[in-house]
Amino acid sequence: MRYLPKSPAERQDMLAAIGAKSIDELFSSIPERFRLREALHLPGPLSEIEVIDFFKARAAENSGGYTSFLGAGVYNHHRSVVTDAIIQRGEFLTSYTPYQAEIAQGTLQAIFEFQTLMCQLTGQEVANASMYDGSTATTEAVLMAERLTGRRRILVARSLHPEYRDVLKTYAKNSGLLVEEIGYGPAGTLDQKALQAALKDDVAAVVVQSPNFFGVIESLTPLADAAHSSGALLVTAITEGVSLGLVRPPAESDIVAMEAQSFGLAPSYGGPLAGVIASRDKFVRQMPGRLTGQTTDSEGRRGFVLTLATREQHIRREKATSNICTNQALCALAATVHLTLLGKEGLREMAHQNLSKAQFALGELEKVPGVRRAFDAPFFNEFTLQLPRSVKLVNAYLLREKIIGPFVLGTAYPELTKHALVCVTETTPRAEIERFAAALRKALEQPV
Amino acid sequence: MRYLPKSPAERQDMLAAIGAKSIDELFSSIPERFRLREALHLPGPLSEIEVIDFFKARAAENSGGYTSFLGAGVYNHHRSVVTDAIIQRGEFLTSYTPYQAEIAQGTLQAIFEFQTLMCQLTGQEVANASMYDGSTATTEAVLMAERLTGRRRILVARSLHPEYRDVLKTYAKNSGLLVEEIGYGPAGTLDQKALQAALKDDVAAVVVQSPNFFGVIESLTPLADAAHSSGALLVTAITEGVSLGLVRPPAESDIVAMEAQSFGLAPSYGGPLAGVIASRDKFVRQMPGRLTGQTTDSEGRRGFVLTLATREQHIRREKATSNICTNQALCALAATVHLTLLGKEGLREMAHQNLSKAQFALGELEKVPGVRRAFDAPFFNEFTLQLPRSVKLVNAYLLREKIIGPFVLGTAYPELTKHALVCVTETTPRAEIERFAAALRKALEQPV
Amino acid sequence: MTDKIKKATHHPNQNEGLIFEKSSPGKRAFELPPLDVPPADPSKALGAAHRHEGIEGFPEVSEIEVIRHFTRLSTWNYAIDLGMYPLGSCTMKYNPRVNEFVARLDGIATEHPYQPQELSQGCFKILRLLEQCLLEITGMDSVTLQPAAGAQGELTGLLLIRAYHEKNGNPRKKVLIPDSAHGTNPATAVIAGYEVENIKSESHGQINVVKLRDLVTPDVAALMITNPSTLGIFEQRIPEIAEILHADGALLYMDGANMNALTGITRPGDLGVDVMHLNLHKTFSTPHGGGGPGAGPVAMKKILEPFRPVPILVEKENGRLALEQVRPDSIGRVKAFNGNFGVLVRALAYILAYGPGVREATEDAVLNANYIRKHLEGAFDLPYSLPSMHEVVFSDALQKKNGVNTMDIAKRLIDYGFHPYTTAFPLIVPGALMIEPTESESREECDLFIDAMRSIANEAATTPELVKTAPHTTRVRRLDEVGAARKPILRWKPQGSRTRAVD
Amino acid sequence: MTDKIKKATHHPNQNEGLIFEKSSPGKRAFELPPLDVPPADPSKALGAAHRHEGIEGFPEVSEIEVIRHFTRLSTWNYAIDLGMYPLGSCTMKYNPRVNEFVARLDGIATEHPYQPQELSQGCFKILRLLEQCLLEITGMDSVTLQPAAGAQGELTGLLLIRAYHEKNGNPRKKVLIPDSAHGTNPATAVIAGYEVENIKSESHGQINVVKLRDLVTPDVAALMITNPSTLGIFEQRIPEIAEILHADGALLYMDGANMNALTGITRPGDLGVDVMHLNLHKTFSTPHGGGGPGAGPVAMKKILEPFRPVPILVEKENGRLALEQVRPDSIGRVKAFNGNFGVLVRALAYILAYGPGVREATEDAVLNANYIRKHLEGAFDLPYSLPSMHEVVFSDALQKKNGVNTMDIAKRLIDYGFHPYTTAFPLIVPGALMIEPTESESREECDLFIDAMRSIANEAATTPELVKTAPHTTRVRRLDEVGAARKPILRWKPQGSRTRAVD
Ligand SMILES: Cc1ncc(COP(=O)(O)O)c(C=O)c1O
Ligand SMILES: Cc1ncc(COP(=O)(O)O)c(C=O)c1O
Repeated sequence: MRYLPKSPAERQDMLAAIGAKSIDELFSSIPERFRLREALHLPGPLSEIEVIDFFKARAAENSGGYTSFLGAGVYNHHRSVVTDAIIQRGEFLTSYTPYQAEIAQGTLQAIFEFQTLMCQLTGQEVANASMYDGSTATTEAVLMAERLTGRRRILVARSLHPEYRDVLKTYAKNSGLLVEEIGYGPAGTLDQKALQAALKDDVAAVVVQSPNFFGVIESLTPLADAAHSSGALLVTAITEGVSLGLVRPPAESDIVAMEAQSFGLAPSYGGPLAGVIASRDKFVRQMPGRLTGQTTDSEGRRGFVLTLATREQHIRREKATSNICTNQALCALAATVHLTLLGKEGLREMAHQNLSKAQFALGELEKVPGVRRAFDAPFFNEFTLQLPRSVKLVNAYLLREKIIGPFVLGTAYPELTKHALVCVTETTPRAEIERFAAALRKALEQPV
Repeated sequence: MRYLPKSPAERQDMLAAIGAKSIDELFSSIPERFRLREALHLPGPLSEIEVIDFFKARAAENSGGYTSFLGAGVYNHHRSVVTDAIIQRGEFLTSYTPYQAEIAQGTLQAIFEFQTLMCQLTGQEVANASMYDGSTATTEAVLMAERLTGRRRILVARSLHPEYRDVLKTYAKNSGLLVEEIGYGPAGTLDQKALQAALKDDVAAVVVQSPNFFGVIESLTPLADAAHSSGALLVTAITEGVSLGLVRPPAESDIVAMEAQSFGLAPSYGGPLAGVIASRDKFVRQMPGRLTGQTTDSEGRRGFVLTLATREQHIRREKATSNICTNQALCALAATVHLTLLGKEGLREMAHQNLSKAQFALGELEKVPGVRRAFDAPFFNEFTLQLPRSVKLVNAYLLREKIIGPFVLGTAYPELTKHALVCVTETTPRAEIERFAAALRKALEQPV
Repeated sequence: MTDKIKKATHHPNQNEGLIFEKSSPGKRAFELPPLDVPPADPSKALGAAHRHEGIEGFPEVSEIEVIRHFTRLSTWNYAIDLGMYPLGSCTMKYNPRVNEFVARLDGIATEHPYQPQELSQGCFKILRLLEQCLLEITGMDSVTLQPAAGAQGELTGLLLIRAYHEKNGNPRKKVLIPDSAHGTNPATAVIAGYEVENIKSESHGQINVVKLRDLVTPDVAALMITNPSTLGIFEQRIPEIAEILHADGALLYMDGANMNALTGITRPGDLGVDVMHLNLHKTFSTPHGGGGPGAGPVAMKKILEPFRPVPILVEKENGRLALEQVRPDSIGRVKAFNGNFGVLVRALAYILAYGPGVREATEDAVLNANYIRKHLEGAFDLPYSLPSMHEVVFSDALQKKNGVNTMDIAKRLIDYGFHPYTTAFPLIVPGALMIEPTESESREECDLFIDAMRSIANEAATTPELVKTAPHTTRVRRLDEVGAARKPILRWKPQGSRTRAVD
Repeated sequence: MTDKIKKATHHPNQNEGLIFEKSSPGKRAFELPPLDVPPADPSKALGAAHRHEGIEGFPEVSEIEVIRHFTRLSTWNYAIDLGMYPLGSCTMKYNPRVNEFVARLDGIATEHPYQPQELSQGCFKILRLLEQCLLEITGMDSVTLQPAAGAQGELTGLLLIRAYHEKNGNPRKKVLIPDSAHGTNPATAVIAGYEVENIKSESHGQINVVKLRDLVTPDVAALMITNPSTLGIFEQRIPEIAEILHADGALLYMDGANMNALTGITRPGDLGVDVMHLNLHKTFSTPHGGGGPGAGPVAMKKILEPFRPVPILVEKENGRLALEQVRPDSIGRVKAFNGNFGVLVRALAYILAYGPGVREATEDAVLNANYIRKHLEGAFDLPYSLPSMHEVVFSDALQKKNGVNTMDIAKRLIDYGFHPYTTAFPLIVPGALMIEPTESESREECDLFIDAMRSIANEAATTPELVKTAPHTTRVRRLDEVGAARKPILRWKPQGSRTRAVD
């Protein structure tokens, strides 16, 4: 049978050594009547070649051959084959959480480097070893703020990713948190007046995203000031990490919840991605998730260990800062390798290419009659367009042109059915941008 | 610049340490007038993504989407992704010939295992670490026979792969060897009468291939007897190693020259492949190529080293058994991993699938009016068909049906312009065989 | 190295500092294709948000340095690909390479979660088939593939239970959890808004059914049980336990981390379990990757189906599959997008490779654990003597007499060429040695492990210092964990205080 | 491990027997899809040729055992991916990962050499572009990509020379080869049917042009020169040497193994060279893979073009490319099919990545060699003091006084975490230390190497035994090579005499 390293004779020998007459005897503690009498009805067994054929057939039923203008939390960026070569080394791929530090220094040092990179990117002082994704990182950041402030009201920007808001609500429901949403202004940024009005001394956190879900960049300093002045913390979510190559880091935020997918992770239909929480040193003992720390061995040599474990479920059980155990370690390693490959200049250049292409795309698309930019705050690689008709209809037309059109904002914002969130990254060729503009023009010329 | 690990400042520091004013100074021993004044006219530099795009574009100009019935020395067989995962480990991929045994035991033990596998497959006593490919292995086997016998006449079967014969002639030309060809009989096997007639006591070697170029299996015992009775050696070339899973090994041959491509190597437009020479213990000191031997270290532990190097060019220079230095080590490693994955039963089963599919294909194709099997000796996964018209014309028709037709024997055998060498392996789906038969029928129904 | 250590030997490996310590301005590795549109002016485009300076301290290194850095680091790890990794409760089994291959295919790894559903039918079919397989394996009625890991599966499961009780008028207050449970169980219960009531295991390691009857009140929402328990023992009275709970309207949650003992042999659904999670990164062989990612699907009975988290995969009338984002009774969304899709792909690849033969994997896993138990009984104390399933838990009681504890034995195992077993739990066994070989270990590897353990038992008696100061062969010796936590250094800093690197 | 060894440290690694020793009947790894046609009866189909029994001793193991076996083995190797590998003459530079990726693409790795030419245009364009790049780099007129490695390139080159002379009426008798040449040069000359006449290098390491004049007679077919020589010294009088040869109708062959010193700086074609080979697995970074595969294209002047081996790539009138299999004056075929295509793909990928910037790689290679030379002069004897190009050759003369030779120093380097330099040649330097860092080494790695070498020089003076018994850190110590050759064991045998495995 596949993957099993025993010959029939070896099985018999081992049974004999145990003193069991048959394999079934080993399962005698399971009441007879509950033991399956027939084989499970599962497809297979398939040989390696058939497994590959099966998934190739499924892959062929997906979106191959289309050009996409989707972002909205998952981004297409160039990735190096080097990253994959590294994370496929069995030593990284097939090891467990580094509980036994002496034979896990590779993973531990890499996590320490990841934590450092995340701090450098976000302008924060400490970062953890990863969370499931940006959505749960944001939620856990809010729970952390709750613990830090002892307050329970949470003000969340409506311009935070709709699915992130959903996840927060799922978790909040039974934690006694009160989640309120703050709208956006005409520039697409958080409605500061509404924020001021809602801010009371019972607010644990103000949660914003930047660039926000409409693509526009929030001014974090006034938001931080406002939050702080009422004793609340500012939690900033970042879904597009590449922006940090060119956009000021959220250093004034108290907690940053970031999605690291843009750093070398494939979209993979939405997972596995990798969330991160970064914050201030003084808050570290309320952080969720694993942390690697530097220390020395009995002979004084530098080494790394998992540390501050008293925050975690395996030590603290019901008093833990979070229930997270398995995280997204290999994704974090991929991000570490990817960012190291890009380096200081490379990340900056990648960010600059995104910015330039998005600017170019906006220019091309604005030339299409009836199309206008919806919000005028600065943006990075996503922007919101207002179209003269429903985005869904337009997208249906684009699809026939082998273009996957922009994200339909109307699905999450009923007031924005004619609004489309366009994403353009360094991977989008100029010619495709131009083709998109031309197709959009044609789409809008179609009789409705 | 790509792949260079120095910063501009480091270069300057290093130059200063050397005491050179500029990089140019380091090249002062090259006469000024020969130093290039302008940059080379080369395409690039290309980024990693552009390199990939370039080769993907070239790949798209090749044979994707066609089903092929070609063999003729290069075979499509299933390969496991495990093999690739192993040979891409940097420790194997980026090491040199294992001259420093203490830090090359991985490569050395793997070669030792390769040598063992090759002996087991061929029924020979000793095998080397690899030659460039089957064609040069065959040639080197002949040169080895010359050294062993001190004779210079070589009788080569016309049913030996035409390109192998070409290579042999190229090498033989200046080595004073006389190469004569022996024809084939109506069964497609070597013409034994012609062989008997040509065999004199000046013959160093009789060279045959089995399965031969027409796909049929030679009876080696009478050939060996004939060769031996006149003091010549029997050299057997094997182009399709998978046959050895089901076909008697060439144990009665004195030297076996094998192409190992069928053991997990991609066709790769014909290279890199991997040749092997296997022979008898008593002939080992006349063998070309590297050999790994078992030994012990200063503490009595088993270890492996390159051995019998006094045969080789780096020690013996003009008296070496061959000029080979770099060989096909990584391909040999791939073959080792592949054969280990397949194992005893797996190789047998693969061989059996090839045999079964080829038998099935012959049955289907023989049903096509006018098509007949040309030779009636047993075959493995290739067989020769005689068609009612030129194979070239038929193939042109098949191509329109997205079928790459069989090898056109007429290109190498002017007497066989209507003969086609059909190859079917375990990778050829039944439905494609049936489609081929149907297309062939239609092709032959076309007006000429 | 002494003669008795057969499996490991020394080898020089490469030292390596932090990547930041190798950085030098102007070095580059990955470069981008040239920009094909006019370059934007960032200060103009971004205004005040523009970050003028580069990121301080960010690495600047070349490609070969990246390759070497991470390759060298990798060689400091132990891994399944190198040898036995008998971490109890973690199910460190072989991770097939073909699964990595298929997860990276164009058309799989490249898909965007918001692409049109008509262009996602391949993804949907993968999800649907995996759902069907997991239902068949667990004997449950419905499943969600959303949760990212076991702990999130637990939370999802408890939220389903909560929603169910709420729908019935009262969410209830408490969740019962045996003292042998994994730490995520109680931690999760709290997030779901429940109080935890720990229940003490019986002296033979099972739940005391009589006492349970008393504990189950209308306040109790559920019991979270691990089966086989973390002692590796099958809870024989589980159908009865289910009845007790159900009689009072409470539900039975099963932590399925140990499904490697049951797959193909028995089905939780048949045993009375109402809801459970699976750890695909344990039982279904998706690689642990140094800590993750995983996936924690939750399977449930019909009564809980209405509450499943969105999105939900449904079959349309035209036979096409679709994701639904809104369901009136749903607990909502537990994670953005569509679960850890890439992990789900690997798990399906694993199941397809075995087909109904998954049963044999279970058999071999249980065979290995019992074989090891048989050969180590006597050398180590066996606190619970009921039959072992896929893992066996010893204690260090015999070695403690000489001052040697489970962690010392674990560290000494490293010298013998093995990854240690789990030492951290179950808490009910003081000084636990929790050994789970999985089905992936050959007899040869099991025998070497047994030899090593027996040899260490002997050392603990004759040369306890040798064991207490282990490991002796690793590039670093035992690390100062107390110091690390007291004055945490959690990131590299340009002028940070540095201790010397390994030399 | 002592404090001075900064770069290496100990780590336990896994022992592993031979794969045959792990075999057990009935174990399987890779399985095939089921047969979809009626099974053939082998005895009927094959008759007497049918092998009834399975292959004796052939391994029967499982997939995880295969993965572990080869993964464990791999960890016993040193490699470029782990650190500096300064084997002189071998040009162990970084092997870019993207090259491995493109060589494995569908449409590249999958192509059959006999597929129709209209379906091979992608392959042809790759070959054509590589030809053009190599011509530009070498300054030659024509090139063949057929040879599988450097040595086969040499043979091809000499056969071209022979064909040229033959065409002119007389193949001539002798090939002149300097005593510093690589062993393949004389070995090849003999296969090409020539006698070898060794020429002694001058005391400063270059060819004595005056003496050369006497040696060049109408019997001489060619001089095979390596430039830079294996001493790492540029043959300054090469244009003059070419003239001397040409005056007598002889040709100049250049062994291009050391093109890493010249690429982008000067071109052999401009220096008067008539024919040369390139080692793509050296200069153009295709991986050595533990010994191969490589590729040894041969570039030549117009006069040799008619003799090129088949197949020959030509451009058709319609702009399409095609392979020609027959040419009247061709030396014939040197290898089946179309060269080591997969290797050629990698080399082109490398060239495209640099473009004209290959010059900078050359510059860094020469910079590194000179930096090392500068810092080791004095510590080691420098027998030839002319400027070094890409490599520097010291001798062990200073250390010999204490009984320490180049091999001892090399073995001691292993303890310091480096692969040794080349010790085996050039033969004109007794006890040579032939050091070629390549451009791929960072300054940091060069500095560590210099430290290590200076430290070893010191040890050789103060504690020579330590050096003479090195390496001290490897899983095996020095191996008995004499014993291995005296009673060769070249394969595993079921009942073969076995020594104990490493423990
Ligand atoms: C028994 C048990 N329950 C729950 C978990 C938590 O699962 P995860 O790590 O996937 O969150 C684990 C594993 O770590 C476990 O062993
Ligand atoms: C100077 C020199 N010439 C020729 C060769 C032979 O090249 P190859 O090993 O590719 O056959 C080598 C390398 O080994 C060499 O260093």
